[in-house]
Amino acid sequence: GTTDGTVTVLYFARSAELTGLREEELVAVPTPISSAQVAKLRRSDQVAARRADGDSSCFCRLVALQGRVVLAVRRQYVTIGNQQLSLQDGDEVAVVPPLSGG
Amino acid sequence: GTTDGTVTVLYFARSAELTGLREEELVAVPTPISSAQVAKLRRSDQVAARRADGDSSCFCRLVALQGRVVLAVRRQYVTIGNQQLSLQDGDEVAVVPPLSGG
Amino acid sequence: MAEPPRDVFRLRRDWLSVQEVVDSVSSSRCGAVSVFIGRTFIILLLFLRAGRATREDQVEGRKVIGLQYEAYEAMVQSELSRLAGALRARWPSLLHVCIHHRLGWVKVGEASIVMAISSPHRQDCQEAIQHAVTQLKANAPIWKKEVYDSQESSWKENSECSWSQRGGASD
Amino acid sequence: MAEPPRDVFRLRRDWLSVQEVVDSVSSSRCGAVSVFIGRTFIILLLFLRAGRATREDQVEGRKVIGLQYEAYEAMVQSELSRLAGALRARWPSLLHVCIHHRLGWVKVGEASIVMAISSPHRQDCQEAIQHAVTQLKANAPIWKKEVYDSQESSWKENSECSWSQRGGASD
Repeated sequence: GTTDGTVTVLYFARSAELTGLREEELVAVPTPISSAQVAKLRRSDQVAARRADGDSSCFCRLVALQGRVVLAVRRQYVTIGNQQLSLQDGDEVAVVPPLSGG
Repeated sequence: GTTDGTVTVLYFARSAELTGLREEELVAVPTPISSAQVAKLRRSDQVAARRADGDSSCFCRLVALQGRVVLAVRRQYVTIGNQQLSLQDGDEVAVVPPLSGG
Repeated sequence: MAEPPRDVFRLRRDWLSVQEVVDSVSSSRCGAVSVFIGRTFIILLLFLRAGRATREDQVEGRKVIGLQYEAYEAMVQSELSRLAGALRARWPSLLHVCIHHRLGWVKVGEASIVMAISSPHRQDCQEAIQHAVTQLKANAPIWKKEVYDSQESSWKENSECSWSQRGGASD
Repeated sequence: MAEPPRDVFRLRRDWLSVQEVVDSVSSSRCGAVSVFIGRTFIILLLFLRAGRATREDQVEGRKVIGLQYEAYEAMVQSELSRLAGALRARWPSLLHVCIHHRLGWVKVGEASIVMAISSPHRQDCQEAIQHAVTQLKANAPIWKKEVYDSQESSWKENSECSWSQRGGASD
């Protein structure tokens, strides 16, 4: 199935710079879904890819992070992989580059 | 021999309370002298002892410290024992009860 | 009469007051307060100018003029609450925990983080604060960019963060 | 251009300012400042009133209302200089060391000691400050008397002091 409503994707630091976005809303997200698939859901990249030549690679911009990125789903860290997630309307997913607080 | 001038003995905290003194000057102190002998040199106790009945025990008041005391000779800690010290005119000797700074 | 433990976390865009953080953890029941202050310091990066002959290597310095911080603010609160809970589980004597962290532009020399922990005896709060700083660097969703006098900038990565390039190293 | 290391030791009869101590160790070259604040806390001593029947043991409390500090001031300076030298030998990256300690009457809740150490990286100053507090308690000729609301008082002894009753124990 897919989510009824929207899932908000948040970008920070280098992931915000690379996507040019702070935040976007996704609709009708498949669920359950693996965290690796979530990482490819970003609409901005899908749009950019479609506009270019239908390239199905959605990871074009964040590739600069070279795998050094995790997600935070409902404010819990989730590594990008095969882990299955159930997303719901209103969920918040963040694309989290390496931390540098302190 | 003995020192030409004076040696100042300083008392702090419980050692000051027990002797009733903050400071006293000793003259003609034997030198070299063991740290144990220095600990017995205090004039106030000698006077008190003479006044009473010639009791030669000079450690009467500080006995309450039950050995938990060291000296500081020229601002260096010296445990009370057989260690030989050369005292000179103007030297400062402190009677140092257990520390409680911090 | 027991004073309930307090966890105080603030993300602030203005100057951090050490006294305010210390006051937040003060208690007549606590004999010890440990404080950690993290600040920006000047790094002189030396690099070779590309294309120059090796004999005349042009060494240039660039200086950090400040830091730009940002955070996933809501998640900072939840991560720090989790962190405080873990500290209290490991050091049950801890009383109050207070963390102030800067966001936005921070000039060189200004504190970017001030953390204080109180406990009856010093060993507990001293051990806890070392652990807390490490865990904050590993888990609090906060990012900083060093900005140089050359107008360049670069996002930093804590070695404590498990998915950083330096991940797993100890700092 | 190198900033010479500073050792600042003060024995003060008035309120200690954490900010002042932190400012004393601040440097644009230092990424980390560790601070330790020692305070008096309320101890409720429970004791049995002598001569009462065990069934009706009368428990009384007495409360610390404050502390009276005194010091061998000149020797405090020499011992703290020695301590700072030992710290720098063990952690060569340390920049500044500042210790303010109260003398005279200190009310419950007021800081009796504030210590700060700065270094480029946090691990050095955090380790050094733990060691410094232990060494200060072991060697600085400073004494405190707890004064109770019952008008009684008692001289305290640091377990870190090798000639105390509790000597050799770790606190």
